[in-house]
Amino acid sequence: MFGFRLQKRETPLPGGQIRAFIVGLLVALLIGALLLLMVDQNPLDIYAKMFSAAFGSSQGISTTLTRAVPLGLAGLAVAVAGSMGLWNIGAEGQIIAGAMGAAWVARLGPDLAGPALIPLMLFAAAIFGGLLAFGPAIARAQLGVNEIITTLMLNEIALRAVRYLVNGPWKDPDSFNFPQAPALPEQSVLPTLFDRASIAVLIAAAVLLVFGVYASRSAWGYELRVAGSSESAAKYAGISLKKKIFTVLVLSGTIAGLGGGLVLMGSSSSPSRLVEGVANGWGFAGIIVAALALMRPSGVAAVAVAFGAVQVGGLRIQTLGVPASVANTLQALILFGALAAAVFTNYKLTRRSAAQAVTA
Amino acid sequence: MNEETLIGLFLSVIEFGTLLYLAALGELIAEKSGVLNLGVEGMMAMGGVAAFWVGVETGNPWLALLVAIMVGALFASIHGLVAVVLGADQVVSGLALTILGVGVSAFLGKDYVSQAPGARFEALNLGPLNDIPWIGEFIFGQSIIPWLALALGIITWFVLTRTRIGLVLRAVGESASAADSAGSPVVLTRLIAVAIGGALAGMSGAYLTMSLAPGWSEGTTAGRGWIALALVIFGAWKPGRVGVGALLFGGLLALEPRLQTFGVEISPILLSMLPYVLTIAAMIALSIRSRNRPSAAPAALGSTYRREER
Amino acid sequence: MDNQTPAAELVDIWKRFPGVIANAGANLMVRPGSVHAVLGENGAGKTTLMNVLAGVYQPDEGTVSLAGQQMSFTKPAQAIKAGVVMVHQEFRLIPTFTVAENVALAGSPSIIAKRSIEDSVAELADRFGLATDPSREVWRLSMGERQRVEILKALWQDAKVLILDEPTAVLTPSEATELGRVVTAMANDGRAIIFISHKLDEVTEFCDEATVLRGGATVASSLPVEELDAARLAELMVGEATEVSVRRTRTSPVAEPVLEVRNAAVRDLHGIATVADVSLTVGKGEIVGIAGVAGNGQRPLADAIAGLESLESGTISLGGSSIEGATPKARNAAGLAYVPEDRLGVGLAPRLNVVENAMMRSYRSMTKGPFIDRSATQTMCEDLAAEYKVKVGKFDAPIGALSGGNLQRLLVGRELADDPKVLVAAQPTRGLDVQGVAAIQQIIVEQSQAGLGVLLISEDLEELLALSDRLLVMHEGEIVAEFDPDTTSRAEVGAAMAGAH
Amino acid sequence: GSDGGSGDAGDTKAAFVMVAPVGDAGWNFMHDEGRKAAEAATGVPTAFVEAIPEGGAEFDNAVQQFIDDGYNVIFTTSFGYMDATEQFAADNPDVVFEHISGFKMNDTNFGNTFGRMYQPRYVAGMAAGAATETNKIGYVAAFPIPEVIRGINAFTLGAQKINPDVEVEVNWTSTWFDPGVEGSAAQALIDAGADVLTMHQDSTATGEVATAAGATFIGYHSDMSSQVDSYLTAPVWDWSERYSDIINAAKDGNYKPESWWGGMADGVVDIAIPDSSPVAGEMKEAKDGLINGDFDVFDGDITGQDGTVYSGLTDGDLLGMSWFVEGVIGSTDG
Ligand SMILES: Nc1ncnc2c1ncn2[C@@H]1O[C@H](COP(=O)(O)OP(=O)(O)OP(=O)(O)O)[C@@H](O)[C@H]1O
Ligand SMILES: Nc1ncnc2c1ncn2[C@@H]1O[C@H](COP(=O)(O)OP(=O)(O)OP(=O)(O)O)[C@@H](O)[C@H]1O
Ligand SMILES: [Mg+2]
Ligand SMILES: [Mg+2]
Repeated sequence: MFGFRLQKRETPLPGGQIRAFIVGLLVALLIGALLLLMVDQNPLDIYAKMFSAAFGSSQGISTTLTRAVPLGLAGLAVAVAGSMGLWNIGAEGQIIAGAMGAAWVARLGPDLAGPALIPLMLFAAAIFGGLLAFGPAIARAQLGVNEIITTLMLNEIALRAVRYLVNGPWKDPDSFNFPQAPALPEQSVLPTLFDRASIAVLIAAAVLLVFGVYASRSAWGYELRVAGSSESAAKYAGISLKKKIFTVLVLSGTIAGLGGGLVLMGSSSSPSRLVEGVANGWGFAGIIVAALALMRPSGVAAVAVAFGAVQVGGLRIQTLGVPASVANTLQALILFGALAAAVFTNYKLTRRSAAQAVTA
Repeated sequence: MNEETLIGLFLSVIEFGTLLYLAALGELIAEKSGVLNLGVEGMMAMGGVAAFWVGVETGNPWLALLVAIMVGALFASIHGLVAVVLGADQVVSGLALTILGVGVSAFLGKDYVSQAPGARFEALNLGPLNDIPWIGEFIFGQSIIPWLALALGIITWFVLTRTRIGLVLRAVGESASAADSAGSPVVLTRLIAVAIGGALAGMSGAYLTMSLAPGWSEGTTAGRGWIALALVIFGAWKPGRVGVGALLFGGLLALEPRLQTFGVEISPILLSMLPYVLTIAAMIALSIRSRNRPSAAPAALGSTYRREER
Repeated sequence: MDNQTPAAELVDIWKRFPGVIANAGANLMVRPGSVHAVLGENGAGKTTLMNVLAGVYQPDEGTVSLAGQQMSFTKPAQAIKAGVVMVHQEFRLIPTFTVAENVALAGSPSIIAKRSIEDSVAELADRFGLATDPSREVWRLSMGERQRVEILKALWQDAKVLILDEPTAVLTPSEATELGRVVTAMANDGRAIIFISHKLDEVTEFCDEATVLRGGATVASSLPVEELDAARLAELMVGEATEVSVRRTRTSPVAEPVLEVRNAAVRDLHGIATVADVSLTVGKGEIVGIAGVAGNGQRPLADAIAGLESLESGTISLGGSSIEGATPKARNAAGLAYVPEDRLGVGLAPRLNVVENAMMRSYRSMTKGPFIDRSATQTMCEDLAAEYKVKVGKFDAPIGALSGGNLQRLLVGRELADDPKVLVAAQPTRGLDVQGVAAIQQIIVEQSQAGLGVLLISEDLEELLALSDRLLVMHEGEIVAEFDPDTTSRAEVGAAMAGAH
Repeated sequence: GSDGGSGDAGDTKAAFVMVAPVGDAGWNFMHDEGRKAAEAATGVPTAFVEAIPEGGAEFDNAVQQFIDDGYNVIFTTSFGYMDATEQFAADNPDVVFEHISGFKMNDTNFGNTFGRMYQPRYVAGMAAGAATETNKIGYVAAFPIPEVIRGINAFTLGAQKINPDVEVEVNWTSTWFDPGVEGSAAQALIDAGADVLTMHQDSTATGEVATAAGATFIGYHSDMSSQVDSYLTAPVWDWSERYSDIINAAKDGNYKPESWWGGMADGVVDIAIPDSSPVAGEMKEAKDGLINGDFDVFDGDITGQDGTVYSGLTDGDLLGMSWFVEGVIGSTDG
């Protein structure tokens, strides 16, 4: 079309993933600059402030890292499934489920000491996240039901479940009937690491590191990649697809669920409690993180931090008078930019060669 | 339960049904061509804000509708460009489209929040016809849009099953290489289908801000776009069944606040889970039914076609 | 139409793909009203050249003309409009559409009246003797019926130049004969037919001229078929006078059985029996060949033995112990090696790198804790490459970068690495060049002499006759005949393949 | 200083944290209006962030950012921010924090503000009681929290004052903002026989339905006369004065935290008396009574839905109100 066509490159551009991200970022920042000019802001100034908000101080770094926790775990959840060609669109719901699980344990044993309560709550968070993925996992493994839609639907169901709980059975009696669950016991709040970052950052980093290494080095991760490359090859290699699909989707939910627990217990200095908005779009952002990491678990951490920085920067510029809508639009633009750029790591735009034009 | 409440329930079912049906019909058309577009929510928001804006500025509902349709189509074409022409991942591109649409519509609508709608679609007024008991209100208590939606559904069904264009569209969605080697334009068909999908989502958004809940505010689409996506699967990619599903899901939305007036003691929150639960149930039922036959989903859904690649 | 102007002419066509030159100065000239054979080894560039003519590929260099008029197609639609229609090697049909819908896709009025289209399709089918039910969905049809639908599509488009890419590969001999009749009828109609086939008898039977490709270039053009003989043709295709070089001394027929299949039956996804009732035995050190027209159950049989398909009934035992319920992994561990027909996609995972593919069978034992011992797998892969002469550029490059012959060497080498008891090899030499073929055959023979039992499934009769100790023929899911390769003839085996008992 | 909020008058800056987009046409919109008015009135620069979820990291980030940028008066305008605001107040003694719609405070730099919206609701109820012919008024309501329940009760009492036979039917939507559902709930109430509608939501969907059905509409949050044709009046928020006062106090270094629950006398809540109402006189009288303190809505004996008689209700009782008065149809269970 239009005298141009996409031609596959002999070999993908080296470092394509990083390049794609950078090119995407540049394109997005350019379009974003126009938007910012429209709301009478100086784009360079705004971008500088975004950057320094995210990385300019220990405060900023701690904030960025705190954001990267749910982004990274949701991203890992999506990437683990994605590395075998499955789409877990349900991280959002699984985060909610995880937070619900943690809150539930806190309800059951509010007086347990922190060292007992914290692991129990995180464990429950992971289990609840896994449970939410259980249905789609079984349906996909046994019946071949498309997991994209089932996990997507469960997001909505989980959201309504938490809404129901905080409006009904779990409503805090001391909150004047306001729809929120009671505050978590103080000893369940994760200790601070530095500034605004709690040890949730360490836990998430550990999970990301362990999984990153495990997925790229272990026999298990290898099997995922074989299955992701070709289902028939996996069958041939003696890898049980059904089992693998099932375990990977449940594991994916478990990871996102843990993220939900960490968000609930470790992201705020104030008393934490279960509220409807606990997942805050992180599950969906996780899909983007995973896609930008090209579904490689080992690449998720870096992208999550970058994305966390974009979010912190986005909030920062709001305080400078840039509307939230512009900040969100910027994020979407960055995403489109990176997506398109990723295509160009494998393809190049060529003019139709002369031979294809009519020659005498 | 009296006559009024029944008629009211019915009309409300039609309203929500129309909202969902328009968006779902658009998604159906895109998916039939093999393109998954998760950007419905964003496209609806864009259509909604565009219609409201034109309505306020011109007072002409038809112009507003037209602009919403065009905005929806143009906006969807971003997905067409990125996911179809460039061949980037359809899932991610669609999600990005939703984020973009929600953001941009909020930005564009800033000055229109809490303004009175400048134009709306009134209930049909067919004089004496409206006075026919029951029927009059059932049938003519609506604005023109639900009728338009019905007509569009029938047209879609007809085009898909009875015309060459529909045949090509379905072929492109089943096997791009087969369609291509039979001489059908794959990329063009998909681009058009995605744009039509956006146009209908835009129309749905216009119906929302001009008729169902006149006014503009951020978040006014309230997740209906996701229900529309579910509806396409629930209806097994058939316009008729999606229509039935739209009435069912619309019915659930309409019932939500009404059950209280009927004195039924069930949490409206729990009730609002039903469309999603039903969709999952329908998917499982479909897959069990189609165990030994090709699935109802367009076979090429979500995949990119590149002619010279094998 | 004037018979001097070629219906289609391709001059000096070049087409490159990443890492491959598929066409390197190919020429072709086809006369109207004739059936023109295009011959060449696997990978010679036949399909690519046809795709260029049909507007699917755009050539890097060279010109395409129809009826003397130079053309520049950028998409199939343009070629179709100009009267060029191609029936592809892998069918381009839409399984969920009916026959009539598939045909109508190739051209129909804007409003489609189902009945009238079905009637017209039936009428056209009748005219050319292509029996079919227009209202049936394609996924329910047999391969032969699908072939007829493809041809119907071409006729529907009123093709002036019709390209048939290996149309008989999936047909029974009687279906192939039937096709020949249709093709002749179409040529008599004034159309130009391009007919790609590997089967010489078909070429001599109903083609008028032949063009031979080798390595992407034309080495002989428009030879009258009367002048063709098998030896000359082989020389043209392969580039040297070849004999089948690998011959072997047969093992004694009383070898101890290592693979026994009893009354095996397999059904496909749609419940159609693909393997009806097969029993066979492979002895230690024995090569048992299976001949048959593609699609007669060889692939599902091989898959069932390897555990990729489940048996509907019957038993399989390996070295005396029953394995029909075992997983592919367990069968492999018990000594079964499998070279599947689809190398890339089944035997090898396309997106993974060379080392990762090489370790597909052995990674479970090459671990340190949960982790794969990378240096061990690297060494193993390098040794394998050295032993089987696999030319590898970068070991961490995707396997798809290897050429077909190297892919197959790696695959065979990997399968034989653990000293298996039995090798099931499906089409192990298909698509390989002469050296490649010889190397693979050599390996199979050597290993069998060292005691490996081999079940060799091939469409290449020469290969089967040269290598097998016993030759079985499969037809419609059953073993219909057994021959002694030393005493039988091609004709005899061919008749059995066609279903004649 | 420990008295909080001290500092040079010149460098005072005020920031607002909103729970939903200020484009929601309701609660957040009115706070933003108040912010703009206060900025104009005090000359103190202001900034805001919107769509900040409750109980999440965003809130912390945003508030910390404001503090880092030198904002020294921070308004947090949603109930769910209360605990986090309390924490910030403790950690930042030099910054004044004012939380809206909660109940916590400290001695130095953290107070809370709310308005007695039930007062204008009562007056609005009077107009509704006069306007209804079917004796049935529909009330579209978000969640059964005390603030909403209080409003419904006050409204009902006001309506009954004019028209003792009136009933108020409540329909819960379980959402603050979903025009589709709110419109549908409004329609359900119309269908159930209501000819006057009011609401406690953040969109105007109820008004649209009322207009379409030919019913009278009483709004909420802001004057909606320009948006809704069948509009009669609305109890409205006006935060400007309160915000200006706090900002000025902080600027002058004499901020004193309080639990401030302002009423019609303070201007934070108000209602316009529609001349067209046949009971404009009575409404005016009630309004004056509420302003000069001669009268308050929940004075005296109040009969509950279940027949219980409540008397001498304190502010504490009102803040935790979880029962309906007689004449309300519906349940406080949501
Ligand atoms: N929007 C609509 N509203 C009402 N009826 C419709 C609509 N669209 C189509 N129909 C009618 O519904 C019937 C069923 O439509 P559907 O698309 O499921 O047809 P179908 O493909 O023939 O279904 P099936 O193959 O399951 O029989 C059609 O006969 C059509 O006339
Ligand atoms: N789309 C493609 N992308 C990359 N390589 C290709 C493509 N099509 C063909 N090739 C390569 O080009 C060469 C010629 O292939 P082609 O299919 O034309 O051979 P052929 O003569 O038709 O062989 P066969 O008899 O096996 O059908 C082969 O090496 C093949 O791998
Ligand atoms: Mg049908
Ligand atoms: Mg070929």
